[in-house]
Amino acid sequence: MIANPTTQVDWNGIAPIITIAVTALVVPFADLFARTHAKRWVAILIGGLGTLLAAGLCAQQYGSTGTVFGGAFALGGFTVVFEEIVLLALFGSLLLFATTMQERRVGGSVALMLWSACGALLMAGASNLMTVFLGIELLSLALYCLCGMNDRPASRESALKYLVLSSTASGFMLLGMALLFGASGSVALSSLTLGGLATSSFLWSGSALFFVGLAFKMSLAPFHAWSPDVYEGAPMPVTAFMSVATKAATLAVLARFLYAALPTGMSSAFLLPIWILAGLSMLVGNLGMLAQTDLKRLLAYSGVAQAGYLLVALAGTTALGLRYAIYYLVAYAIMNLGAFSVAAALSDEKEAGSALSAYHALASRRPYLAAMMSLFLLALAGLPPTAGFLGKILLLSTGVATGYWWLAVLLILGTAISLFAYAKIIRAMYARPDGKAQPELPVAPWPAMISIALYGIALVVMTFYPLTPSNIVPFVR
Amino acid sequence: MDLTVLPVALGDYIGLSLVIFFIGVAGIALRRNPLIVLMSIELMWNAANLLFITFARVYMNNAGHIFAFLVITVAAAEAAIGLAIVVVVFRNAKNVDVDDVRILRG
Amino acid sequence: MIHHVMGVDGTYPLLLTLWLLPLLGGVLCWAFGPQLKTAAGWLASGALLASFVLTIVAWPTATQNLNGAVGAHQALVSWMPGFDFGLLFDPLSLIWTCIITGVGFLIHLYSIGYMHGDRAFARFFAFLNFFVFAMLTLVLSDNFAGLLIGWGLVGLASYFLIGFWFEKPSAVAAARKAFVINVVGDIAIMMAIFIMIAKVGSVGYGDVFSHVAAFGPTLFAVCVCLFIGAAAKSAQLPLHTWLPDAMEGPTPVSALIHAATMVTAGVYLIARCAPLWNASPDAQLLVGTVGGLTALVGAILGTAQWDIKRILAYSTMSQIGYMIMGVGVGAYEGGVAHFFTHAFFKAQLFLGSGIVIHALANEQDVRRMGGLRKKLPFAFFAMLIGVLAICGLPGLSGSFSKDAVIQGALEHGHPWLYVVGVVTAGITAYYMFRMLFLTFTGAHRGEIDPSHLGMRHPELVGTPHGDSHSEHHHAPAWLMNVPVAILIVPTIAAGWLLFGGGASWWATFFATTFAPETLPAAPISEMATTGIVLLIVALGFLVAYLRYGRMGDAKAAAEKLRMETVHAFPALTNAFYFDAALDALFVRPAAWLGALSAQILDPHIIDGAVREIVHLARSLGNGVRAVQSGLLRAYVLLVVGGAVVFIAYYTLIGVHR
Amino acid sequence: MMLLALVLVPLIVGTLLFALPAAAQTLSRVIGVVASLATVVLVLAARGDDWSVRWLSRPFTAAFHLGLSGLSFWLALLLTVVTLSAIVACNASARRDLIAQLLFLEGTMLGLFLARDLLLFALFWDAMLLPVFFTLLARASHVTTAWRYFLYNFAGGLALLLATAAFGVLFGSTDVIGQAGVHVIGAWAPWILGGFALAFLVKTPVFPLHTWMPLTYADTPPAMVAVVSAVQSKAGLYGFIVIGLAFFPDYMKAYAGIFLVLGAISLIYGALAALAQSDTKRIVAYSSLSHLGLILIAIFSFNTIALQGAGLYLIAHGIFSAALFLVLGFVEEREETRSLTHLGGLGALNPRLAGALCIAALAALGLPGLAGFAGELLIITGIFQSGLLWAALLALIPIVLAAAYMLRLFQGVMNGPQRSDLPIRADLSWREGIALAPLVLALLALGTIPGALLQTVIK
Repeated sequence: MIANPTTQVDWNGIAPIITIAVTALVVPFADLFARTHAKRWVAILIGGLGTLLAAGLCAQQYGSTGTVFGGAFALGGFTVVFEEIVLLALFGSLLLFATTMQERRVGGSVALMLWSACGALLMAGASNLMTVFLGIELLSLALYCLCGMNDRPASRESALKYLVLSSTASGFMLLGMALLFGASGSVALSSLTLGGLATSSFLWSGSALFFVGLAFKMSLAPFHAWSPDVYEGAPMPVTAFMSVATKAATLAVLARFLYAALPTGMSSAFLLPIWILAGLSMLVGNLGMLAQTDLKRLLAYSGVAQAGYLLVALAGTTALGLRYAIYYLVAYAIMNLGAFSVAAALSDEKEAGSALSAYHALASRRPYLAAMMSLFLLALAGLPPTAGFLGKILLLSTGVATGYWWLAVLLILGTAISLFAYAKIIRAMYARPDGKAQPELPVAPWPAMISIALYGIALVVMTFYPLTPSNIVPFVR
Repeated sequence: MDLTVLPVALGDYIGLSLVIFFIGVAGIALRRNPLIVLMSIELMWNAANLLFITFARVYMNNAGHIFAFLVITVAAAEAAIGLAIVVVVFRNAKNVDVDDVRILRG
Repeated sequence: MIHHVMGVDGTYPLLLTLWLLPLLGGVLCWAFGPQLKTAAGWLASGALLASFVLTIVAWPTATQNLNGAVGAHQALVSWMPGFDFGLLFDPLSLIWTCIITGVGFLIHLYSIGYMHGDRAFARFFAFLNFFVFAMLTLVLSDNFAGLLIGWGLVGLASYFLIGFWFEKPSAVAAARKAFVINVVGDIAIMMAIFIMIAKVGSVGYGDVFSHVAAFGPTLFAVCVCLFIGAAAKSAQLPLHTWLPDAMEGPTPVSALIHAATMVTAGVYLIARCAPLWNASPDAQLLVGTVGGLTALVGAILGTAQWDIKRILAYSTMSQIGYMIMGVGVGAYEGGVAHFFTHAFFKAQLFLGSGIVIHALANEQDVRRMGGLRKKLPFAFFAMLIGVLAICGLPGLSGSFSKDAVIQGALEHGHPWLYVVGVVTAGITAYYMFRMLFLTFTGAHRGEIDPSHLGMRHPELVGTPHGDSHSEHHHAPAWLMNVPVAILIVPTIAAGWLLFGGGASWWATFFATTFAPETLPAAPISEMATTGIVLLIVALGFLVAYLRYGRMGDAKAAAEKLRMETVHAFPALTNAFYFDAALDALFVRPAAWLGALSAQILDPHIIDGAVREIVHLARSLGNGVRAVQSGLLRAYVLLVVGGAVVFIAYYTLIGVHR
Repeated sequence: MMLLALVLVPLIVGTLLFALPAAAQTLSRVIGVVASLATVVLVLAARGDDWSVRWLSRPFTAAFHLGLSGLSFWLALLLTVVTLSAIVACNASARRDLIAQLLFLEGTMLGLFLARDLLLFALFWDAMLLPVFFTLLARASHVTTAWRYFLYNFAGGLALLLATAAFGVLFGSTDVIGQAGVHVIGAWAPWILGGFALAFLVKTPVFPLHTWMPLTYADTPPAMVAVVSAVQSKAGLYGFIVIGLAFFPDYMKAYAGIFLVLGAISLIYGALAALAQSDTKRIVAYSSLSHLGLILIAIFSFNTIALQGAGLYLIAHGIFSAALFLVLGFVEEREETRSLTHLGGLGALNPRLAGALCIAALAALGLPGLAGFAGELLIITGIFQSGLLWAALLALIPIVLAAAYMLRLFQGVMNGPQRSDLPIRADLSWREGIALAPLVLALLALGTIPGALLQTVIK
């Protein structure tokens, strides 16, 4: 039901979102008045501060419960965790602007990225279909523009592709939402199955289309086609943000749908297609990585596979599974951001660090970056001593425990395939420098270097202190 | 539920919106002019709107109406951005054809 | 009836010392060779002399008899239940120890002269001493595992010494061959050990011999396994092929290892395992037969050799055949006695030949000798005694022991072996005198061109080519002569220990070791046997004399020898094709299979499969990329298709739920 | 705590080495020697210790649980001693990175052998691949080798991972290694065992999963391959003993046939292939395929004598293969070739080098009185006792073949006429001698008085 006027509006609940939105408004003005050579850092600084503030505000709400705006936005641990992940992605991506992107565009880009972060935050807490839609579209619309922010034709092309495909997918999702609304007579996720037609096939076909939309956003095969092209075309910070924030936010919606909206007694046949998509993604994503020459593109395919991994944890929709999904999501966020940070550290406005050829014999020129990059790649491959390893174990154990052993096996298979691709980069980095004169590498600013180190440390520490948010599930409903 | 509130059978509304929807889908999938593609997208979304309105009526629940308005607003924004991007992409192109944009592949 | 409490337990420092002294000497020579220089020889010899003296001093402990426990038993270490190691010093091991240390000492002394000026002088003595230690370990061990350790170590020592001049490819090959064939023997003994552990649960002599019954039908298997080991070590058919090649080693080595001691380890093993053989007539028949055949074949092959050391090598093989025959059929005293006497006269023969070879600057081919009686009178004398002894001239040591063996074969009911023994004795006389005549009588043929002697294929007669050790200097002659002179005494006298049949010193000495048995009187008396043998021997001598005794001047002799060489039986010159057979049966197939696995299976079959899998993954990846065509509308279709499938699935399930 | 230090010291020191300038080779060697010496001391001091900290409580309980007793102790001792020797053996040209990687290898493998928790075991199992992988990568000519090594072993590692997860879920805890009475049963158990077994077979390696091994052994720097062949190859067999025999006894027995056959094939196959090699290091590589096949058979004969023999032989093989690879490394450093067709006649001018190679080769061919013999004798005795007559007979053949190919190796390098085309270099140096001394002494000691080991190695 929609909120009646008497419901008093709880602004605290959406304080983080407001903070980000305000920051998004401030950044362009600051950009206007900033001196030419300060624009880059001014934008990053303000954006970063806003993000940190939002993160702080967000953290306070961990304990709170209930919903605001008449059930439109849920509070509590579940929302907070995903919001924090989104903010982490935002902060990490903002740092990438330090080296990439022409200075004059940084201000606008940062503002847009903040806006799309707003969308992601909305999705994290969205507890009815309208909020979901609003969040997804806010996220996407900003990203369309961000994708086109570079002068390269590839960048514009990616924007167009993303726009058309994403809007199409949104169309399917809208229709699905309409059918779900038709099934229950309500837009609240929590009461989807209560309405008169709950038993009708509206619910089923509606969910089907809804899943299609989510699968597209999570870039699950076969709805992944957009991601390699868009990731490659988009500017590096945008790719980084997209690869983490979109997945996180969409996973939040999906989890909420699976855990809160659906009755517990739902027949397994209802969810089977999603797990099949997961399996398919693991194969397609890992296979797709094999012959790539561009890091962003490779990570796009990797993202497809990783999305599959994430779903293994949700298979069987157990409480533990959700925790491990979140654990792995955090790990994934960190390793992805780490990889992109290294790439950015090797990049200039032309994003030289995006081509894999730039990594040949890196170890002899930038041993630190090479070592860290290897660490992140090992983490993506799931090797110790990284959170990727423990994450894999946790995913596998949920897969086995819930009886989805075939997903576990596919996970192993996919990992084996992925190793080719990841190790190929490592191999290139540790190859002996050949005679050819390499282009002079840019010197990355110290914040970037420090952030990379922090990512690395975090990955190692997470292996030994598996902090999964306990009692998260009660928050979902 | 009470279908008498509808002058026409519920099924017809659904059928109509599905028809519109798939016209839109076909437009996106088959037409090569980006502008028409954008219009087709609008078609899909509006098909959904129609369905929202219908069910809002069925359930006497104006959430559906609100949703529809929301969609229309977003669609406007989306169309604006879309046109902008199309312009940027095809600025120096002779003929406007989505099949020409395929630098990114593999 | 004697029961097998092996030795009186206790601590015997003497025993330990005489066992470890050679090891100490060896280690010292090995470690400080460069510093010691010639002193190494004296050090090594000294160690052995001390060891020998200690043996004599410790004699009483070996013969002590405490209610059935004969000799001394010294416990050492234990691996696990069933694998307890210790030393056993009883009459049998005493005899061997005496020979090993005594004759060993003389040969050490001799070597100081023979090896004088060799580049690796010290290392040679290190190896010799190490060999003695290993051999002592073999004969002193109180269990089969320890025996096996000694067994392997003597093999190693012989490997080192055969290949001592390791710049010579032929020497290297010979060494490897000897070692590998000996390993075959080792694993056979291991097999026997497995059966013992499985049946008795222990490898100690005492435990095994006192539970012979426990083996049941497998007893024969045990005996066969042990005998294969013995055959490999003692150059019995068909594992004898390494012994002639082993003559690549320096002559003292041939004397010590490949005549006096190591090659007789098989005799020791069987004598030691008398309780097993007594309980298994099949084994006795088998071993006796093989021994007899070996004696015969060795003798026959001896007649066709031109290399003086090879002649002696085949004679060794044949003589060991006698011993094996003896201990095999159950005439243990005889067999052991023949080992005892053989050690003296064969060592003497080898050392004598060593003097000759040394004098002729490493010429070993008898066709290029002749007429050396005047030049090397002492060598002639020594070798003459040796030849007479080996032929069994009554009164000399050889006759006593050999007749004992031949007679024993008959007494234990093996007339055929008796015949074989007698015949072999004749052939022995023939080839030994052939060697003697060719070497010492007639005219010297050293200056004649080898081709005129028919030496077109020197490798067939084992003449060393490529004089890699020609840097020999001449040592003071007495260093080499004294040991030989000393050896002449036992060569003549040692046999008299057996005089007196059952009442002889020898018989009484071994009364506690080998159960004295009462046998039916043989159809031929001992005296008669001696007569028959003497007759045959005389025949052999006659033939030898007619053929080689009077060949006239160098020219005629050369021509004669050339004809003989050219028209020699291929079967004989190829040693009855034993080498070729072993090669075709084992060596080449193994090499072929190895090549197959290393060059085809690994790289192509197995790795090929792996590469195929990788390739499959790659092509699938390309498939994924092909779908990623870059065409926007294709992507749309992909999404739409996926959506349609979804809807189809859900509506169907939803309806038929 | 001492155990934790034992694992961390090499890892930390190894990391710190990278802080040194790449030029400081001597310094890094000294540091490496000191560190590895410290680990040896720690191992001896910490025998019998046990240290545990909770790691996971769900989905199954796991702990950072280290223990040092029985087989672990001996393997850890072997590992530390071999590493010490290897680092001492590194000559002045050894790069800082190599020392660091050696220490990493030591640390990760110590973790593996000390781990009392399956999850920790799996972690170190994968981690110990990396040092070798990166070392191989660093040498441009050996990239394909690195590749093969990594992919084979990582595939095995993944199987191990899945098996571990399944084990944890089914049994509820992975903190089980070394505990009695942990028996996994049920329809899943064979599959879990299969997962472990696959990893172990690849690592050992066993036919037909061995093709990564000759390449790796041939291309890895001598110091490192000494450690890899001596200890890393034991990880699989160690796993079979502490995981397979302990948790899946029934299924091990049920499927013993497969492993016996694989072991037997490796036994013969390796020995035959070794006969046909001309690369010295490949000869040794194939020989260890043969030797480890024997140990596999021993494990699956479920016989006490055989198992104790296997324990002894694990250590013995570790020592002599390390010695072999080190000496062959010395030869390679001197003559710049590994091929028997080029080598020969070195013994005349390098008696000490010849002696060293000779002792190592003799131990490898199972010379009575050295450690290898004791192990082989006990193993085959046990196999025979357990009634596997065919296996026992089969196991005897490689002993003869070993004599053949090991002598071929030794004589091919040291004997024969001197080669004029080979550079003439100094004989074995004091440093190299010291590096080998502990190994040789251990071979003698274990060959004559293995009692102390036999009683404690396997309960």
